[in-house]
Amino acid sequence: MVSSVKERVRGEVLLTVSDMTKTFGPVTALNNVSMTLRRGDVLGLIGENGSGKSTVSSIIAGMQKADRGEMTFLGEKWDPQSMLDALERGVGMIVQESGTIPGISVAENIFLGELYQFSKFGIVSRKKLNDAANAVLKNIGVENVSGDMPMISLDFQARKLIEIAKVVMKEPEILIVDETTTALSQHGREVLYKIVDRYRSENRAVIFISHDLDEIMEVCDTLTVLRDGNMIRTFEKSEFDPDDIRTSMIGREMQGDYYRSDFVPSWDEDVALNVDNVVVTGHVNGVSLEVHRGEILGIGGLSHCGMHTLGKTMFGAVAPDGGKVTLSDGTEVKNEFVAMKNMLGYVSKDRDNESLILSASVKDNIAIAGMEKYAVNNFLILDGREKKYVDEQIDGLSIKCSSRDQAVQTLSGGNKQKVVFGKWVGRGSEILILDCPTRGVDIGVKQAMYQLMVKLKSEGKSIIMISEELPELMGMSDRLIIMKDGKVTKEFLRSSELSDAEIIKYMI
Amino acid sequence: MDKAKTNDKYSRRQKIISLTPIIGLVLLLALYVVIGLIKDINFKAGFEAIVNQSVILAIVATGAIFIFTLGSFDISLGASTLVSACAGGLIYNATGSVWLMLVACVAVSLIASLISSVLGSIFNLPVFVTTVAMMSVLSAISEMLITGKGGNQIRITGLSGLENIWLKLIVLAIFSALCVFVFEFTKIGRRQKALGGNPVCAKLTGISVKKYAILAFVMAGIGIGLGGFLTAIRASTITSGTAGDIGMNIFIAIVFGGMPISGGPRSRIYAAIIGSFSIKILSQILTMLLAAVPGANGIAQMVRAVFFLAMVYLASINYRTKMLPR
Amino acid sequence: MKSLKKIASLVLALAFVAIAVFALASCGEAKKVKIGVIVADATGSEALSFRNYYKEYIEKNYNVEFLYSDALTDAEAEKAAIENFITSGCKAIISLASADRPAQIEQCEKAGVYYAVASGVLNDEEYAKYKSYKYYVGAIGPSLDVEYQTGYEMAKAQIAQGKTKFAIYGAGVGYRIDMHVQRTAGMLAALCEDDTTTYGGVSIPGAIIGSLYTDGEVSLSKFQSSKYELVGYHALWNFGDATWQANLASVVAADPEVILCAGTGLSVFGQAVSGTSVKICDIDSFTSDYATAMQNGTVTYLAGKYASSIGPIFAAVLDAVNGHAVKTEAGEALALGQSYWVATSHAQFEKFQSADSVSNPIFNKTLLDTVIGDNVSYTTFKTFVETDRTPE
Amino acid sequence: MNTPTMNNTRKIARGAFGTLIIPVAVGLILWGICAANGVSMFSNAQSMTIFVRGVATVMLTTIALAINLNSGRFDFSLGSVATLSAVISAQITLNIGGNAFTMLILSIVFGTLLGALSGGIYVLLRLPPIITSLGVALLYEGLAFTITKGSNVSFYGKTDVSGITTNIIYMMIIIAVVLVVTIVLFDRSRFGFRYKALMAGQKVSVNTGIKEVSNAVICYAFSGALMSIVGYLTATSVGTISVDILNFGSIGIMFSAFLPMFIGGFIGRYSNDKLGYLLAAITMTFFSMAYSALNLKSSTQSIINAVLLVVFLIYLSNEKTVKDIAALRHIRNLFKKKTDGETNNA
Repeated sequence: MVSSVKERVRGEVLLTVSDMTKTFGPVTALNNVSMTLRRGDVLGLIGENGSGKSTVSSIIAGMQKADRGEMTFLGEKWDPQSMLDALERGVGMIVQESGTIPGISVAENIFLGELYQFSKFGIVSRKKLNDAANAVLKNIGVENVSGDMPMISLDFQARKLIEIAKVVMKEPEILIVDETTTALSQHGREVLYKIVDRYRSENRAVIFISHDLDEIMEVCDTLTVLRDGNMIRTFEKSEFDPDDIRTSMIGREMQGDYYRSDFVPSWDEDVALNVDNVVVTGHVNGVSLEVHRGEILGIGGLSHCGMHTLGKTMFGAVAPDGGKVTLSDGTEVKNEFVAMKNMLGYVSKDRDNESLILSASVKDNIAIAGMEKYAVNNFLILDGREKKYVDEQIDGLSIKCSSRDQAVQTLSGGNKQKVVFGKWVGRGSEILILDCPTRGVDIGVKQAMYQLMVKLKSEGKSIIMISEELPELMGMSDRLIIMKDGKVTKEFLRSSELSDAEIIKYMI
Repeated sequence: MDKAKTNDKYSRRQKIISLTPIIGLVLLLALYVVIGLIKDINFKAGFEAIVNQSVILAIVATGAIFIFTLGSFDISLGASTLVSACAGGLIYNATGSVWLMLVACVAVSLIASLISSVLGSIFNLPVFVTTVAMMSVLSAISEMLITGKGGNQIRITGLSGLENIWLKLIVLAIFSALCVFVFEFTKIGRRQKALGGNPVCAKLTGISVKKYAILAFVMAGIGIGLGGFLTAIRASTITSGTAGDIGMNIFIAIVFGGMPISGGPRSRIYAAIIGSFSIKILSQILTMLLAAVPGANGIAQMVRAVFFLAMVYLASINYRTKMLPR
Repeated sequence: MKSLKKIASLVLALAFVAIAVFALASCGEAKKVKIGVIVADATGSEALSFRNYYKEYIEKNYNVEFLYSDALTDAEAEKAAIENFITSGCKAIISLASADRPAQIEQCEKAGVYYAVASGVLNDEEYAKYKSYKYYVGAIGPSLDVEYQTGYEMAKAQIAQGKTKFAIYGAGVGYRIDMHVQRTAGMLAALCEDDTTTYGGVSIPGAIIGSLYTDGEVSLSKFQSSKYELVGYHALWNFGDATWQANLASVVAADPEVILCAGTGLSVFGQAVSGTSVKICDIDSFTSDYATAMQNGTVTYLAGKYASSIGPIFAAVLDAVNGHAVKTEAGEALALGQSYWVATSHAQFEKFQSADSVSNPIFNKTLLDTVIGDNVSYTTFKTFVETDRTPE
Repeated sequence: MNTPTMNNTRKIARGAFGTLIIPVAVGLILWGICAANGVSMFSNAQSMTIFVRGVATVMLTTIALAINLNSGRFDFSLGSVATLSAVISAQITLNIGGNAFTMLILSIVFGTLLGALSGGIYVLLRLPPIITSLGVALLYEGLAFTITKGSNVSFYGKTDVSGITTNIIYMMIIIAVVLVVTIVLFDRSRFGFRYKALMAGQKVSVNTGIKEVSNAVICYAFSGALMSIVGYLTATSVGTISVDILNFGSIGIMFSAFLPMFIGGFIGRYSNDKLGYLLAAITMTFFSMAYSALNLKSSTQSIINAVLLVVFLIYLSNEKTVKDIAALRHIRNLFKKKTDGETNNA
């Protein structure tokens, strides 16, 4: 709460960034970036992974410091010492990763680090704390949540809203929203959009960062594209054009197709995987479906519709409470071991935690799933054979790494995902379950992924793509299944006629 | 992108740091020789002492690497070695056969290991805690074995011929070769490392956590059994204090040898051997320097503690985080 | 790169340490005879008084240096300690650790290092086997019989005073430490001399010893008597353990007239009996705590070793190292007994205490020199050891 | 868990039942077993003193262990802090001729310092605490041994130094004060709120600007203070401090606190975990008293304790709400923590 602000005049300069440079070792994350933010602006920042958009916003929000360059805020030199400091002084950021703590109450989360407000002689008054939290929640329009609730009892989306509340209650002059909406369903997004609108109308300012081009074009008034740490171009609302924006993001004309070029649904007659009335209590509520060879089956819905659990169930990683998943020969996919043996592959939505061993090398990550391909008698591992196997994947997928021994944690998001693909494609998976395969991946890699899926389809493999992003589902699927509350609500066939609005109806 | 370059430097630095334990061992050895020369020690006896005192620890620790690799820990290793030695001693006394004794040692330690790991697997308990309980149980069982016929010891006579450094070195060589083979050249080792690196990912790659946890304990069990066998031969009199210095020292040794505490892909078999020899050489050096000083044992232990912390600090210098590690 | 520098600086630092150690170690180097002492106890009062005598008196008066081991709890540790001493160039080992004496003897014989047992003896069977070993010097100390006798006499003395209600503290009986078992058996045997009294149905010393080894404890229910009462038994040193503490308290609460202790009784019971009429009879050494306890009447009987009682074995070792080992007429190793000093009053205690101090021990240089030399006969040595030096 | 529909009386009854069931049931069962064998757990005048002292020792150790373990910090150095603080304070007290309170105060001062130093080493080296605490344990054991030149410390005849431990009232005061201070510090104070936030969400808390380093050091200092009281109670009740603890001789006490910590955590779900530790300590001390009364061999005792630990853990692990017990979760993940995190920004 910046008390010094008396009157908010639209168009007044709030923040300037000039010649900001930030390097990590020899990597230049930001190169002489300058920008100006005025009252009433809702500025979108967009760019591929590693373009510097998160770096610039985190420097503004006090999370890290620039190597060179100046910032001013409200006409004064701006050099926040921490995110908390920045927030106190009027710049707040809602961060990308989860920013709440499950083990404590909602109120404690909201006022984390500010308990002195509610304490005397070091002793905290719970009542005051809860009352204050309730007021904050009410203010931004969050219902059904009260301050004394344990955070752990809230669902994912409600937690994200608490995070938003945590920042917004301080009424910063500048609100930075970093990839927040990915985690939100429609209701949550609306709460956030309302806040953005309010900020615009109150002549404060918002910096909005998102991967979702459609969303960012919808929400923002201007859009700045960053690439490799450089400011490339700023688009005004009137200039918004998806292709132009994409082109400036990747710095070249998009070569070839982005999604599939055809609009004809096709698949072989053979059923590869059969899901029969699967029930997972609390998540999946009686889903039946078939996946055919040579088919890309899309599964869409809101993030908590049960599709992610369904994905795991299909791979045998979650045991269904009812129903079963079977292969073409009737084998029941009871566990991951059976799945592996029968050439299923699974790419998790939570890549870093579930699909990769971060501390291990590219080699180890790719090789771990492909032993029957290169190990002698599926047991003895010889260095040369293993390296050859791995190098084939690295070359085939153009994984950018200094060597196959580079630790995966040092790769970019896109390359990490390529490693995961390499792991499953290399061993010749016949059925690939891809849960949000392009999450946190930049456009260049996305395109490569889509093309790979097309190639795999043409080889007769089955692909189940679970995604929260409608455009890619529509762009890639032969059939698209929509889920809601653990049930299949609708099935669409591939067609150029499909519309977002039509599909969303079945999701919410 | 320049990123490749950074990573190159990163991995080069990583490589150098991973050599720290070896550099440490070499330096300690050099220091030992220098001080030994000044103190005019009997080097033949000295090196024999180092081998004698390191090998059993090294063998048990080598097996334990498998458990460590999974990111788990067995606190009952010392107690298990003792039970194994007791069983071996009793069997030898009853049958007079060294081979049966060896079988008994390994069998008993395998059973103990399996109980811990299977208990953990079936009831979904943290193995660490089951081994804490196992430690008490095994100590109590050894107590019973040792005092079973009255008296406070199991005395084994007639095996002193086997008490030499060559048998120890041969057993160490064979066992560590087996471990290196399993660890570096088979599916089992790869999967163990993967499990240690990220159990969730490993599970989603079709690797059975339980199966490989039990396998790890089997490998450790073999090591303990061999350690118990050699302990029985070396000590020739087994009391409740036998193998007492093995338990926690294994932890110290493997960490000293450069094993990452969290296990995973950077696990190395040789950490056990390097670490075991390093701490024993360090002890020798301190014995030479301090044996005549009052309270020397305390001082020696403090020096060991500082060395241990310094060594681990150096070896993990690349992994500082903003948050405190847990 | 930073870490490279750090590593480099560590290497440098270690090098400096090495140089410093080099410098330190090279000064004050006179060829002393090194003698390794292996101990099972490094912290107890008896152990420390022995150590003080060697380090503070003998080292100052003879050209020798004593190296001490850690507290060794098992045979393997003993072996390692002897290996270390051999490495360090020790010419002889004096052993106060008894997990596996035969192994120690064999090890020293193989390495050509003299070996002697202090404050204890070998049993007959062991002696028969090792008496002709070249490097086995011998053993001087209380034999197991003496240990048994010490316990026996302690109990006898209490009986003579008309005491009938006892408790026993077995100290290391739970670990089946030989001397504690023998002493405890001696106490029970003394009580069993009464016709109505048996332990486990018998009153033969051998059987009592046997059952203590088997049970690892004194079982109150095995004690049958119409004359005496045995109201409590305690053992070991688990100070921090509530069960152990409760046991201790229940022994005191049973209100025995006297607690017969096989060792360290004062450190265990001293606190608990203060303010009660329970007395302690103990076997330990002549430390100031016992002085206080005898003065205030808590301890009424103390059988103790005096610090310099390990003097004679040193003399024997030094003779051996110098090439003039004292052997029996048959050319065999020494096996000589020593007994305890028994104090039953504070005055007597003080006499003992002042008779044997670090600055002026019983076995002082003058006395020791009578048996250190190239021409000491077995008889001279035997008389030297067995002469009763109890202060009058 | 606490649905609003559940009426208050039932809620309180359920809480009280869950809180008291373990100590009461264990007490009754053991009493029954003792009675059946014709012995009594509280057979003499000293029994109550021993009992209260046992409760105090176990409770303090358990809290000291739990404070850090609940935050995923495994501390092998607890026992060595107890011994070393006792050794230092005893040496000073005996030298200056102080009384029991002098030594208690000195113990707490040095315990706090040693705890803080232990925490300091941890935050300075930034290594997993399981490693640093092993180093610290070795260091402190060695120091305790070195300070006394290897000789045990004896209080014999110094009755004014050992007065507190024979007085039930004093020990009850110690229990009550520790309990109240712990509850206020960890459940009511700003420090405690931050502690909980760090415990449950380390990264978020640190990013929000909560100072983790000082919070951790305070935890270690507090746990050191508690252990120093344990060391004091043990030392003065026996009259001797044994420094024969080299080579990890001091870590056993930590393992003995495992079972009461889990029991306490279980009870804590029905009321308050600190109260749970008290009740767990009472439960454990019932066992000790019964073992003594029944004259069980130590090997039998350790087997019973081990089986109890495993059985209780099996129960906990297979119960739905087990996640509430932070220590268990942390032990599960103890060695799974990555030393290499997202460190390669630079």
